[in-house]
Amino acid sequence: ARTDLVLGVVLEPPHLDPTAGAAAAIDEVVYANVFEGLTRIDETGSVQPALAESWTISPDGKVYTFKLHTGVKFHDGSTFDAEDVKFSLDRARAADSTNAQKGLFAQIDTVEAVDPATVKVTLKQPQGAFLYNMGWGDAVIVAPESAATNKEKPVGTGPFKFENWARGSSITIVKNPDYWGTPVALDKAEFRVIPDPAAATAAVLSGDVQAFPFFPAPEARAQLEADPRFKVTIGTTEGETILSINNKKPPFDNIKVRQAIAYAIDRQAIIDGAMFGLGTPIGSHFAPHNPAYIDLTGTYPHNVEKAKELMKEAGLQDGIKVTLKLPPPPYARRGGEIIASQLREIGIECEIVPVEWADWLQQVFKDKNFDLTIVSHTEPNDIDIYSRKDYYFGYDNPAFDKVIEELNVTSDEAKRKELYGQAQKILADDAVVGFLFELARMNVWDAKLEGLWVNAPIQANDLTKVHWTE
Amino acid sequence: MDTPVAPIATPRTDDFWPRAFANRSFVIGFAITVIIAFAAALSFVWTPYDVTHLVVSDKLKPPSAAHWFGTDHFGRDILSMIMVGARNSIAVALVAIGIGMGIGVPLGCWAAARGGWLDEVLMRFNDVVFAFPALLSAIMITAIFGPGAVNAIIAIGIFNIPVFARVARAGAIALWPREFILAARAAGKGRLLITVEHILPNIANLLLVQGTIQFALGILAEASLSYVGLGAQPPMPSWGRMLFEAQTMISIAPHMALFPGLAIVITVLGLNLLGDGLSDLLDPKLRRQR
Amino acid sequence: MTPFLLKRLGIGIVTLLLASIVVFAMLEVVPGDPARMMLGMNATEDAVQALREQMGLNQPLIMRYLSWIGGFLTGDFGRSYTYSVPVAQLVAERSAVSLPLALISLFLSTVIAIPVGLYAAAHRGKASDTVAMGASQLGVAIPNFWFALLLVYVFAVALRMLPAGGFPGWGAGVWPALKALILPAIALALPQAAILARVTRSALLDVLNEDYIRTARAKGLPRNTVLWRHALRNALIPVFTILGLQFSFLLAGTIIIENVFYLPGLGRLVFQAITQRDLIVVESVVMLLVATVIVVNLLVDLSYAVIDPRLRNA
Amino acid sequence: MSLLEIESLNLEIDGTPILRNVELSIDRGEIRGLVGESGSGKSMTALTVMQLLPLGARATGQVRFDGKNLLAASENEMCQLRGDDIGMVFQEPMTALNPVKTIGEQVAEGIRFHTRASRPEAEDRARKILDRVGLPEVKYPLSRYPHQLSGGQRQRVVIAIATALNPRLLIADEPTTALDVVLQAQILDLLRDLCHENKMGLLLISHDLAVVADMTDNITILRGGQVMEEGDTARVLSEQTHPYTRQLALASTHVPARRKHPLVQHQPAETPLLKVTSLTRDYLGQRIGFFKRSAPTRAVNDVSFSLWPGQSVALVGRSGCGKSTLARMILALDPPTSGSIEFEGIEITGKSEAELKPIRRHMQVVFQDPYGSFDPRQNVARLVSEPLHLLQPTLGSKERRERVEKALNEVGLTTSDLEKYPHEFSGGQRQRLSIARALITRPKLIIADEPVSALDVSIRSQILDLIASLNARYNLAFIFITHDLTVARAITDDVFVMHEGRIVEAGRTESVLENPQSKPAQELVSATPDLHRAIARKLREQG
Ligand SMILES: Nc1ncnc2c1ncn2[C@@H]1O[C@H](COP(=O)(O)OP(=O)(O)OP(=O)(O)O)[C@@H](O)[C@H]1O
Ligand SMILES: Nc1ncnc2c1ncn2[C@@H]1O[C@H](COP(=O)(O)OP(=O)(O)OP(=O)(O)O)[C@@H](O)[C@H]1O
Ligand SMILES: [Mg+2]
Ligand SMILES: [Mg+2]
Repeated sequence: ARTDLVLGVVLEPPHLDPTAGAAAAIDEVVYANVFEGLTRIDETGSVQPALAESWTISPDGKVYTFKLHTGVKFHDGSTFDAEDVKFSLDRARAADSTNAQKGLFAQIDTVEAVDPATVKVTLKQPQGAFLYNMGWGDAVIVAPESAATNKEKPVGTGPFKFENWARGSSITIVKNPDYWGTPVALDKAEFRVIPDPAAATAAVLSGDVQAFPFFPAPEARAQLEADPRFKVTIGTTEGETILSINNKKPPFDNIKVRQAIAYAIDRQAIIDGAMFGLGTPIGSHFAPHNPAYIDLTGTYPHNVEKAKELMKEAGLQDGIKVTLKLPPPPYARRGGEIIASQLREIGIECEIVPVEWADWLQQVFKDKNFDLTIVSHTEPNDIDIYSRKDYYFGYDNPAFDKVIEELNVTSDEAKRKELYGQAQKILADDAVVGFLFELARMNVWDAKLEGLWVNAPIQANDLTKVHWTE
Repeated sequence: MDTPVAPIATPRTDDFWPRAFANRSFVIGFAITVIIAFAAALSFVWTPYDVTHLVVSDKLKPPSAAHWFGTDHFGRDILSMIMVGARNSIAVALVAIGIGMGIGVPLGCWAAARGGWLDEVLMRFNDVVFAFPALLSAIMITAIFGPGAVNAIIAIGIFNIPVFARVARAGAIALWPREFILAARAAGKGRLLITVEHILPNIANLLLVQGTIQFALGILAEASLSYVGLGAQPPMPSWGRMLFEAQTMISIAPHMALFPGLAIVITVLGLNLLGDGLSDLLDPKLRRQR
Repeated sequence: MTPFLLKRLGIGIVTLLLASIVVFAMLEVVPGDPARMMLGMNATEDAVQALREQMGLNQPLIMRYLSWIGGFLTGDFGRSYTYSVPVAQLVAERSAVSLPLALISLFLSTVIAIPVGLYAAAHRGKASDTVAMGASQLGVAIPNFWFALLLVYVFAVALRMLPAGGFPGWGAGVWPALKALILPAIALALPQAAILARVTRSALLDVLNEDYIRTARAKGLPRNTVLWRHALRNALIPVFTILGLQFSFLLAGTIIIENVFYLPGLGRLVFQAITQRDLIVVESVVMLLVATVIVVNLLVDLSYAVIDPRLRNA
Repeated sequence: MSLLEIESLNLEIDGTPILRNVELSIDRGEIRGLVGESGSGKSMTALTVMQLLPLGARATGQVRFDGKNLLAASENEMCQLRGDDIGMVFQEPMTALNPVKTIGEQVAEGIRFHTRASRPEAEDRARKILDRVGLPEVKYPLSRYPHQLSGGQRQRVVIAIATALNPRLLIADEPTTALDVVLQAQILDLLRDLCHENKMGLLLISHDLAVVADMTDNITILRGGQVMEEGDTARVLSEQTHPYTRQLALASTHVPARRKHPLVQHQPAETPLLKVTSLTRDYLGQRIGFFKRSAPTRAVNDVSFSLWPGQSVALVGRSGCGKSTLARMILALDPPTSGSIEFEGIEITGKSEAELKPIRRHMQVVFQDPYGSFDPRQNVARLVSEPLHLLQPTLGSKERRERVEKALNEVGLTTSDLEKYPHEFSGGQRQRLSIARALITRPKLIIADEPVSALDVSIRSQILDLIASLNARYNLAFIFITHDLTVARAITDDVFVMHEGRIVEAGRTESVLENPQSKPAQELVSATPDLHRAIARKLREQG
């Protein structure tokens, strides 16, 4: 059987250190392949042991004691032990840290290397998601010797070693013969960067790449499905795609206007038009595949008349002009055109302003200089963003904040589920933003290839189980 | 004792049209240009369908009686979009030429009239602008000011300036030593007056021909910019963006790429033919060779 | 000769200096913070600040310009914000794709265009001339990105003869690398060839009207001999001018074509760098392109002197 | 059997008849002149023989060279003949040579093609023939490029190319029209010698009767594509039996009836109309270094003279001697390097355009090229009224129109011409327009820079009449720039002979022309062809 693989990715990572950048593209290459954390997140989204063989949690939920695997070596030959864990976690939460997800480590009070194979982490307060957090790419364990150079030459403990990066083109990793765990089937894997949907389609059709998880051109689905050479799967993601509304800015501070928008949106048309049918409508900020999900799509069903009435009640029957800032992905650009057309029917005239990610982060996310925008929030379980102070959509509801606070200190599953339900409901009722759909993940790969993830609880291309059938 | 060498076209307007209609390039080019311009003008008052109204359920329909050129991925009528897109392309290219001419021609004439160091400085400045790969600079300009038709116009317009400056200067420099200019100077006319009264009318043909060429290039440039997402923004349709959007659907809806592509090719072709025809008609040197 | 060269060199340097100011100033006003861009949505403000400090973005404008220019002069082009590798290395890697691409397409367009132009001029007014010029009109009118799409679907997707895009790198062998450049080079070369063929033809026709062509014919030289020995060389000046201009078009054209074929070339590098606010890369690449254009134009000017003895002591 | 026999030759270009029933023959060693006004078909006749006609031309009839019908010859056969048996020299020496090839290459090329000689052999022959035409190797090596030679030298190269293989027939189509008289005489001598040496037939095309009379044995007179008269040169030109021949002969020797400006002694206290003192003009040398230029060209060197109202003077001299430059400085179109120009006692150098206005209205100009001196895009009314711009206060449109009409009348044009454009006029009419424009402000001085050298002989005589009458009627002073002494003699009182930027001789026209003192003046006078003298000599020779 073949032992090589060319896998298409849309975005090229800016560098390869997952602890120093937000880009999902980094994790898509190195997560689970090159770097490993104490825990890892599997295809179903549940937490699995990784470098930590097992752990115990103190009854007050504040102290986690991790038992580490022994005999683990970094790719440069240095040994992995508790000191590396302490170094990694301390580095990530240091004041001058450039870790993009510093929040993950915010609750950590101290990290202590008890012995080479034991680490004790003490939290400031109990945190339900701590083990999950430790499974993020931003929390992988790096060696002090190589931490500084990981950006160009990542050195981890994973089953693959970094080999080469032809910038702008591809990144190649090869099998790590000294891996501590189950050896992988592939000898070599190349991540080829193909940002352009048309080029991606051509590359897949011509066989240049044999797998393209998160394929960027849903319009090619029917064509690819009809071709026996390929296997096409539709998986879930953690991407809640929303029409973000600047809640602080009039007239959107008026719930009637937000409700009107909610009524005006025809989610199915957006999914059909922008995503060629790929995506699940959502009524609140929660992933439908999550056990705690409740279907709230009926809160404000598509109803133009109702929407117009609400606009009238808000005193805006003469219509308003707003801007709709759209980042580059097709869900935003295409979805934006459809939403603009739908909002036009209730008198909201959208000026479409396409922005690059850099501008979006600056103008929308940081300066909060926007009316409407479309974006997919791809972090898992991130409903808590609505409680963040000063978050870009400017939502402020003490009732909601209380639910989130409670969630943070609750570890009982049933209770958590209930709280999640409450939170979803509050957001839906308040029509905080226009909840559109959960981003689907269309994967295409060679029919003879097995072991790739269908779903993406986190953004990663875990190649540890990938193999050719002939 | 007739037909001495006339290095500059005669203003014989009375026989322009008969001659023009005997010129194949001109006739084809003119016809295409008129049709496109008419389609663009018509789109202001009427299009088969509303291009801002999306009927997602009608998406990707192949050409039919109801939609002559089919529909796009949002169910919009492609013929209507091409008509409105023509308006956009023409407007962008025209205004860009206006900018190029409006600044370039006076600069070129000034350089030619003054000569010396001013000429040198102006032309060096021109070289600087020329040295920037135009598309790259257009991308930078739109990156700064944001994408949109207006910025595309500015970006394309700026790069028309040196072109027109060069053409105007070359034409004017050839005219200045001519005897009729000397005669005008002997009549006490200053540089400005001579430029306005004698130079400009006599380089008008050159500029007209260059104008059609730049027009065609402007349409291509606008298409390229739109293609990389920096041209006119939705809901305003543009040919380049239509092509961009069609890219991924070539195998499922080839008509989406075919028609806007043809629209660009035909328009540019028409303008080039028109320019060719015009330069044949207006250049007496060529006329004599025929 | 030398004073001419000196003067051109001086002008070239001034042009570059002006260009550097323009580029730097332009990018200064580009909105978007490269540090924020690198860290993403969830990054805390102090993490961003720490990175800004690290990247030297907090220094005053003039200092940054001077240190950039100073670095330039000493061959230090700085470090890419996004890739955090030396820009020089990045540019060198990318040039290994773009330069061959531009040269191949220049070569292609020249070997297609000059014979076609010669043939059409020699057969002026005949059917073959009309066909050749009609085809060239079409060639000029076709946007190269559209043509590229057609090529990909015919040769890569339908016939599976050539790769649809990507670049294996010269390390993978010369042939695979060249194969990856064939379609992009054709897409780039076609419109250029069309223009060049037209220019060649009309320059030749102009020359063929000159008195000295009549003199040559009066010597008894056959038409073709006159075309090759007397006309072609005189027609080369406009042809070279266009070739020089085309080079800068080719460089710009690569921006789009490299995107269509996802080739890791300079064009895509700048485009990407602009969207990612990797300003230092943009600045360096633009300067490099401007310098290339200046050098190419200088070469074209020098070629004039080689072609035409009247220009040798100008 | 003659060397060349043309019988009932008809030529059409794109359906327009150009030549009708042309008959012409040349024997070995014979020099035949082909004369006629511009457009009469002289060149086309020559090109038919060479079979180098423009696209769309169709010739019928007989053109036999050595008994071989050229009209039926294939292109290959013609290639064998051209350059080997038939050579041709064209009018314009400046453009007749390929600028990117050395003269050696260009001369040797034909030799190699026809004789299959090796390169060194061919170069050797080229060297010989160049030496023969007066370009000795030591001074003019084969590696020279055409731009490194003067017009006369280039014409010698062209002749070298045409005669390199001792052709049996040489066709020279106005070989000297672009050259000045001194060069013209040299080139004509050269052609004559070559003919005699090799028993070569020569077809000499010219519009200048004097040249033809001097050079040729037989003459053919062409008009509108038809042969008017043909025969022995001396006989045809002396008997002038055909009316057209007489018309041509009269026109080319026409002297307007005019009252000579009296020779008066002016007092030093009187202010002359124009006073030029030590006028000098340098043109910057070519740039030869980054900071260096070659030595400047001194186009006008320390020129002084005075001009009195009503006086008509000629400024004559060889090409490039500085005549036009001097004219431009007087017209304040070009700043002098040093010296002064006073018009009616007022210094004009260094004045601004506005200050010049009152002076300009009294000083107008007529240029050589009757076509180029008009903006093709303006109609007569605008063109002729252009100098009215100089009048203060400005005139109303009615007055302007009256003035224009009056000026047109004065030059013999009608008011119906007001709306026409320059291209709708003949060359002579255009030159009249040009004079009308100069007259419109009622100037006291008109500077005419070669105003008739581009005109056909018949039209030239009309214009000379007009100038003479204006000179008399309005007491207009004229500075008449010309290289043609016949013209100078016809209408001027005094003459200044210029040479290399200086005035080398000045005096009453007749006396200078009859009895030149300086060497340049002598050269000029002796080189100027003269119809009567030539005929007289011919007749004498024939006995
Ligand atoms: N290429 C051409 N196409 C059409 N008509 C032409 C062409 N060349 C010349 N003619 C016409 O042929 C006629 C004869 O021209 P030709 O050149 O033989 O005159 P010419 O006697 O040599 O005059 P000149 O003294 O001005 O040289 C003119 O009426 C001219 O307009
Ligand atoms: N603009 C110029 N720059 C440099 N040299 C010039 C310029 N104009 C004229 N000359 C030179 O000055 C000299 C005199 O030129 P000018 O035109 O006055 O001669 P001319 O007597 O009118 O000759 P022609 O009879 O040929 O018209 C020539 O050697 C010429 O080459
Ligand atoms: Mg002639
Ligand atoms: Mg002169």
